[in-house]
Amino acid sequence: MIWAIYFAIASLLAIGIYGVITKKNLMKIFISISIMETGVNLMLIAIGYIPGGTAPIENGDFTTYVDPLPQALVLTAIVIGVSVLALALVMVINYYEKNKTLEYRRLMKW
Amino acid sequence: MVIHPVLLIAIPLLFAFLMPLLKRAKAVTIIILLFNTLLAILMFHNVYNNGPLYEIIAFSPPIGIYLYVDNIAALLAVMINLLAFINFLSVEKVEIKFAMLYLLAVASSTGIVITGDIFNMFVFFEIAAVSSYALVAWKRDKEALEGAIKYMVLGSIASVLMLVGIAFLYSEFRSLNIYDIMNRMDEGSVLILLSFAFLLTGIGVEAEIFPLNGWVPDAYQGAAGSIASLLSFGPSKAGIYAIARLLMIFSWQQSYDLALSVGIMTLLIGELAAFRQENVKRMLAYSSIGQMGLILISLSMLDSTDYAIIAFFFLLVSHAASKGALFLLSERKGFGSNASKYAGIVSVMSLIGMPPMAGFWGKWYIIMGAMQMEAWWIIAAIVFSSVVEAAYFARYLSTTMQEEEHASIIAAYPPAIMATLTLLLGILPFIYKIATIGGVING
Amino acid sequence: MIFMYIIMGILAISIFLGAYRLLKGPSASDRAVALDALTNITTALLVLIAYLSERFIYLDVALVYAILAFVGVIAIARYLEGGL
Amino acid sequence: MIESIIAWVMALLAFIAAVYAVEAKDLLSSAISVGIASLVVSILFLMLHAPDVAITEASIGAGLTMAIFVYSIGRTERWEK
Amino acid sequence: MSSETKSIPYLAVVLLLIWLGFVYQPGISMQSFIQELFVGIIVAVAVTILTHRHFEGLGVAYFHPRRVAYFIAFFFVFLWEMVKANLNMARIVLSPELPIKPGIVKVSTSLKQPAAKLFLGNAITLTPGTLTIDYDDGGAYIHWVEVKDEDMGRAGEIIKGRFERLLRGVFS
Amino acid sequence: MIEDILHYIGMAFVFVGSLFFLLGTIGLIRMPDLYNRMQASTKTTTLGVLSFLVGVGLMELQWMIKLLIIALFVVLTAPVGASALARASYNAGIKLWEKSVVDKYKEREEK
Amino acid sequence: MRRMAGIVLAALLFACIMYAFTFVKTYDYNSSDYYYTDPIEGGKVNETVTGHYIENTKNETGAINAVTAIVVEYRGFDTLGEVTVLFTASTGVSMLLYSLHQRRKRREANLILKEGSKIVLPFILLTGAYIFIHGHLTPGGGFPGGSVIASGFLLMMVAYPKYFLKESRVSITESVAGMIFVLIGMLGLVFASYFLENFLSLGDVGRLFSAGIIPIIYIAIGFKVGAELSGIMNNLKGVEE
Repeated sequence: MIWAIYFAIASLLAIGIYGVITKKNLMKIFISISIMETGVNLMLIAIGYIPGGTAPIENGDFTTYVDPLPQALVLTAIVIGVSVLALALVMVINYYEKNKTLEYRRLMKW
Repeated sequence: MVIHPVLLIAIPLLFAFLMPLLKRAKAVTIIILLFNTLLAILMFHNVYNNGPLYEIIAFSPPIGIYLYVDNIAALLAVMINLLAFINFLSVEKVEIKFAMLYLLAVASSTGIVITGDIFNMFVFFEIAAVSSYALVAWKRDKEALEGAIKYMVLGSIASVLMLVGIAFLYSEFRSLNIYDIMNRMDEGSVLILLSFAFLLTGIGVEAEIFPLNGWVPDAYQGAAGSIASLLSFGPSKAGIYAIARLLMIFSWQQSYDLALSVGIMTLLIGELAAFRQENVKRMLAYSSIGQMGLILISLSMLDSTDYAIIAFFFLLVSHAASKGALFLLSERKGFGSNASKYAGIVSVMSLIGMPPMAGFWGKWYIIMGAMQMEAWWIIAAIVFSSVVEAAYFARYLSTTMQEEEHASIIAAYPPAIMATLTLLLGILPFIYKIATIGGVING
Repeated sequence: MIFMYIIMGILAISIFLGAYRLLKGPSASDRAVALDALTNITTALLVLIAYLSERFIYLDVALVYAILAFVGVIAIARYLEGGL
Repeated sequence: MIESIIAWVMALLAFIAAVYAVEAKDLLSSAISVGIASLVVSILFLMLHAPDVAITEASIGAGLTMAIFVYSIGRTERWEK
Repeated sequence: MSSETKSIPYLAVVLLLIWLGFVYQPGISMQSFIQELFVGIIVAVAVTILTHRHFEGLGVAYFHPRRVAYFIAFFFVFLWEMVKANLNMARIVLSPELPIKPGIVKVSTSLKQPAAKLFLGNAITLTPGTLTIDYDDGGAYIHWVEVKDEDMGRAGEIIKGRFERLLRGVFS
Repeated sequence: MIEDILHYIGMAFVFVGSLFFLLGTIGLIRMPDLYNRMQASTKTTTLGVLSFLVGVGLMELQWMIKLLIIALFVVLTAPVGASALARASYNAGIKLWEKSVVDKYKEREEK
Repeated sequence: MRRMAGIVLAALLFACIMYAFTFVKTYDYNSSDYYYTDPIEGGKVNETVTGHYIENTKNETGAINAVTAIVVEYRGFDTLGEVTVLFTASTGVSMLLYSLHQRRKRREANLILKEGSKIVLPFILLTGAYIFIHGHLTPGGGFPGGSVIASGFLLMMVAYPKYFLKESRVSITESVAGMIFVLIGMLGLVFASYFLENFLSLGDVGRLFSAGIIPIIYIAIGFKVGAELSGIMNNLKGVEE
C-alpha cells in the first residue's frame, strides 16, 4: 500500500514541476504549484506512517499509533498553501488587469 | 533581568494583528520597532556577556520549540530591527496595511535568525516570503506585479522543495530540532544528502544564491525604494544566515566545496550582470547578488580558517547597512542634498571595499583566509569582482552626482544614518571583537 | 472479507468510469458532473475506510465532506451562468 | 491488502487528475481536476490514519480552493492559448 | 407574532438535535453528555441568531404534530418513489438500445412558500428521471428522461405525484 | 443473533449501494447529453450513498446516528448542486440532445 | 525545447524521489536508533520524540488527540506563525484588490439554489462549530472548522449576487482572535514560565471542558481562520459599495 502512495507522491511532484517549467499561462503555473503542494503534504504524512498503526487519538484500546508530528506539520503546510495560493491568484488578477493576458514570458529569463 | 527573545516576535505579531483597530499606523510601528531594537540590543548585551540564551516555548526541546540566541544571531537581530527602524522613518505616507506587512516581514526575519527548530524556520520563511510578495507588489504597477509574480513562483517552488528536504531529514532523524539533528548527524546517507540538496535549493531562493535568484532583479526593480531596502537587509540576510546554519548541520567537506563553487559563481555572475545594467535598481540588485556570493564564499571557509567568521560578520553587517542606504537613495534621480551625497559616497565606498569602511575589512579578512588556505583563485575572483564593482559604481556616482533633486529631510536622513553605521563599524573595532570572542555559528 | 473485495472492485470500476468522463467530457459541465459523482463515491469510500479501520471518529471526515462537497460544484455552476 | 487496492486506485486517479489538470486547455477543467486530486489525496490521508489532515484537506479542497480558482478565472479568462 | 417568528426557536431545536447527533459517541459518559448539551445550547442559539434572518420569508412554519406527520409521510413516499425511479433508471441504463425520450417540460405548482417549492424541487430532482432546472412564476421547468406527456397538467400529475399534496399539508 | 442478522442486512445494503454507484457511472458514460448524464449519475449515486451509509450503520449499530446525519446532509445538498449545475449549463449554452422531444425552457420569457 | 527540459526535469525528480523512498526506513518509536539528545542539557535521553508525544500527551496537555496537542501546545509557535501567514495573505489580498473593485451585472440564481443555501447555511455553521470546539477530542480543530465556516459564507456569496460580508466585522473578528492567541501565549509567560505554556487546569481527560488552553486557542484560531478565509473570498468577489 505504501508504494502506491509513494508513486502518487512522486508523480504529483513531477507533474507539478513539469507544469511550472513548460507552461506560460500564469493560472496553469499556480495550478501546478498547488499540485506540488498536495504532493509534498502527502509525502510528509507517508513518512509518518507506521504499518499497523492507527490515528493518534487515544480513545479505545489500540497499541500502535502513527507518528503524530508530521500530521501537525501538514496541517500547517496545507493552510500556508491555500493562503499563498489565494495571494498568488489575486496577483494574477492584477496582472491580467494591467496586461490583458495571462501569458508570462519572463519566468525563465534569468 | 530575564530577557525573553520571544517578545521580539510576539510583540510585532500582536500589534500587526491589532493594527486595523489601532489606526495610528505610523506611530505604533515606530514605537514597536524602537522597542524591538532596544530589546535586541539588551539581548545582545546579555548574550555577549553571559553566553547563549535559550527561550523555551511551551515545552522543552526537542519536544517543543525553542529559540536559541548566540552572538551572531543576537547581532543579526539587532541589525535587522535597527535598520528596519531607520528605514521605516523614511516612509512618508504610511498606510495601515503597509505597516502591518512591514512589521510582519521584520518579525519573521528576526524569527528565522533566532529559532532553533527547522520547521519553525520554514514557517518564518513563509511569513517573510508572503509579506515580501505583498510588499513588492505594493505599487501595483506593471513592473511591481511582474517582479512580485516571479518572486512568488520561485518562492512557492522553494517552499515546496524545503518541505521535501524537511521530510527527508525528518525521516532520518525523527526530530526537527536543529541542535539535536546536528548532534546525531554522522556520515551522510542518501536521504541526508538529498535533504541537504533540497533544503539548500529551497533556502537558496530566499538567500539569492546563484541559479535560483532569477527573481532578484525583477522584484527589486519593481519594489519601492524602502521595500527593496527592507528586502536586502531583512529576509535575504536571514536566508544567508539560514544557509550558514545549514552548512553547520551538514558540515562535510563536500558541502563546503559546493558552497564555495556556488559562491564564486554567484559573485562573478552577479557583478558582471550588474555591470551591464542601465536601471539603477537593477544594478543594485545584481550587485546584491554578487555580495551574497561573497558572503557565501566566506561561509564556505568556515571549516578551514578562523578569518572566515570575522569576514562573515563584517560582510553581513556592512552590506546590509550600505545596500539599504543605496536602495533608499535609488528612489530619487540624483542625490540632491549633502546628507544624501555623503550617504551615497560612503555606502559605495564600503561596497567596493575602500579601506576605512566595514566592507573593506570583510574583503580583507576573506583574502587573509584565502591566503592561509593558499587558494589563490579565490583571491583572484574577489579582486576581479572588486574592480568590476568599482567600475560600475563609478559610473553610478558620476550620473547621480550631477543630477540634483530636492529631497525632504525625512527622505534624506535615514540613508545618512545607515551610512554612518557602516562608517562606524569600519572604524570601531566592535565587530572584530565580537567575531573573535564569540563568533561561533551554532546550529 | 471477500465481500469487501467485491465492494472495492465495484467502486474501483465506478471510479475509473467517472475518471473517463472527466477526461472525455466535451464541456466543463460534463466534468463537473463527473466531479459530483466522484464526490458521492468519495463520501462512501471515506465511510468504508472508517469501517475498515474500526474507528468511529473517522466519520467526521465524511461529515465535513458530505456538507461541503457541493460548494465547489455550485461555484462552477455560477461561473458558467455568469452569476459570480 | 484491501487497503492496497484502494491505494493503487486512488494513486492512479491522482495521477490522471494531475496530468489532466496540467495539460487541459480549459482552465475551468483544470480547476475541476485539481479538486478531484485534492479529494483523492484526502482519501489517502484518511488511509494513512491522518484524520485531522484529511478533514482539513476536505474542507479546504472541496470548496475554498475551487472557489478561489473559479473566482479568479471569472475575473481573468478561461482559455489557455 | 407571525408564524415565521414563531418558527425561529424551532430552528434552534433542530440544530440542537443535530448537535447531539454529532457529539454522540459509543460509550459516552453522562457527565460529558451534559457538558456537550450545555455547549450545544450555546452553539445552537448562536447559529440561530446569526442565520435566522435568512429564514424570514422562507415559509418554514412551526412544528404542529399534523405537519410533522405529513412530513414523515412525505419522507417515506419520497423514499419509495426514489427507489422505484432508481430501478427504472437502472433498466434504462442497462438496456442496450437506451430507451430514452428526453425533454424539458413545464409543470405548474400551486405551492406558494419558497420552502415548499424548494422541497418539491429537491424531491423531483432526487427522483432519477426528473431534474428541476428552474422555477419561474408559472411553475417549474423539469428535465425528464422519458417524456410521457408534454401537457402541463398531465405531466405535472405524473411527476409531482403525491409530493405536492403532502407538502401542502406540511406547509399550510 | 439479532446483530448478525442486521449485519447481513447491512452487507446487502452496502452491496446495493455500490451497485448503484456502478449504475450511475455507467449512465455517466452511456447517456448522450449532459442533462441525461446528470439524471443518471448524480441522483443514482446519491441513492447509492444513502444505501451505503445505512448499510454501514446496520453493520455497526453504534454509528447509525452519525451516519444518518451524513445521509441527511447528502440529501440536503445533492439536489441543490445538481439543479444549479443544470440551469447554469443551459444558460451557458449547452444544447439538449438532438433527439429531445420538447424544450419548454427555451420558450420562457427571459427576465 | 522547454517541453523537453520540463520532461527531463520531471523524470529526474520522479526518479530521485522514488529512489529516496527505497531508503526510508519503517519507523519504530520505541527503537533506540531514534533516541534524541537534549539541546539544553546535552546528552542522550532514553525516548524518542514521537514516543514522548504518544506516552505523555494525556498527562501533559489533557488532550486525547495528539495531533491537536502538538499543533496547539507542543508546537504552538508554528501555529502562531501559520495563522500569521494566513493573516498576511489576507492583508495582501485586500491590499491588491483594493483598486480593482468592479461593478458587474450578475445573473440571479434559481430558486432552488437561493432557498437551498439558506437552509444549508445553519447546518454548515453548526458543523464548523462542532469541528473546532471538539479539536482536542476528535479529528479537526481550528483550521478545518474555520474553513468550514468560511465555506458556509462562501456558499451565500456564490448564491446571492448581492451578499457581502461587512469588511469591518471581518477585520475586527480576525484582530480580536489573533490578539487572544498572542495574549494567551503571553499569559503563559506570566503565569507559567514559558510562552504558550498551559496555565489552566487540565480537567478530566476526555471531557469537553478539559485540556486547559487548547480549546480556547482552537476556538480563537477557528474564528480567525474563518474570518480570514471569508475575507479573502469577499475581496475576490469584489466589494460593492
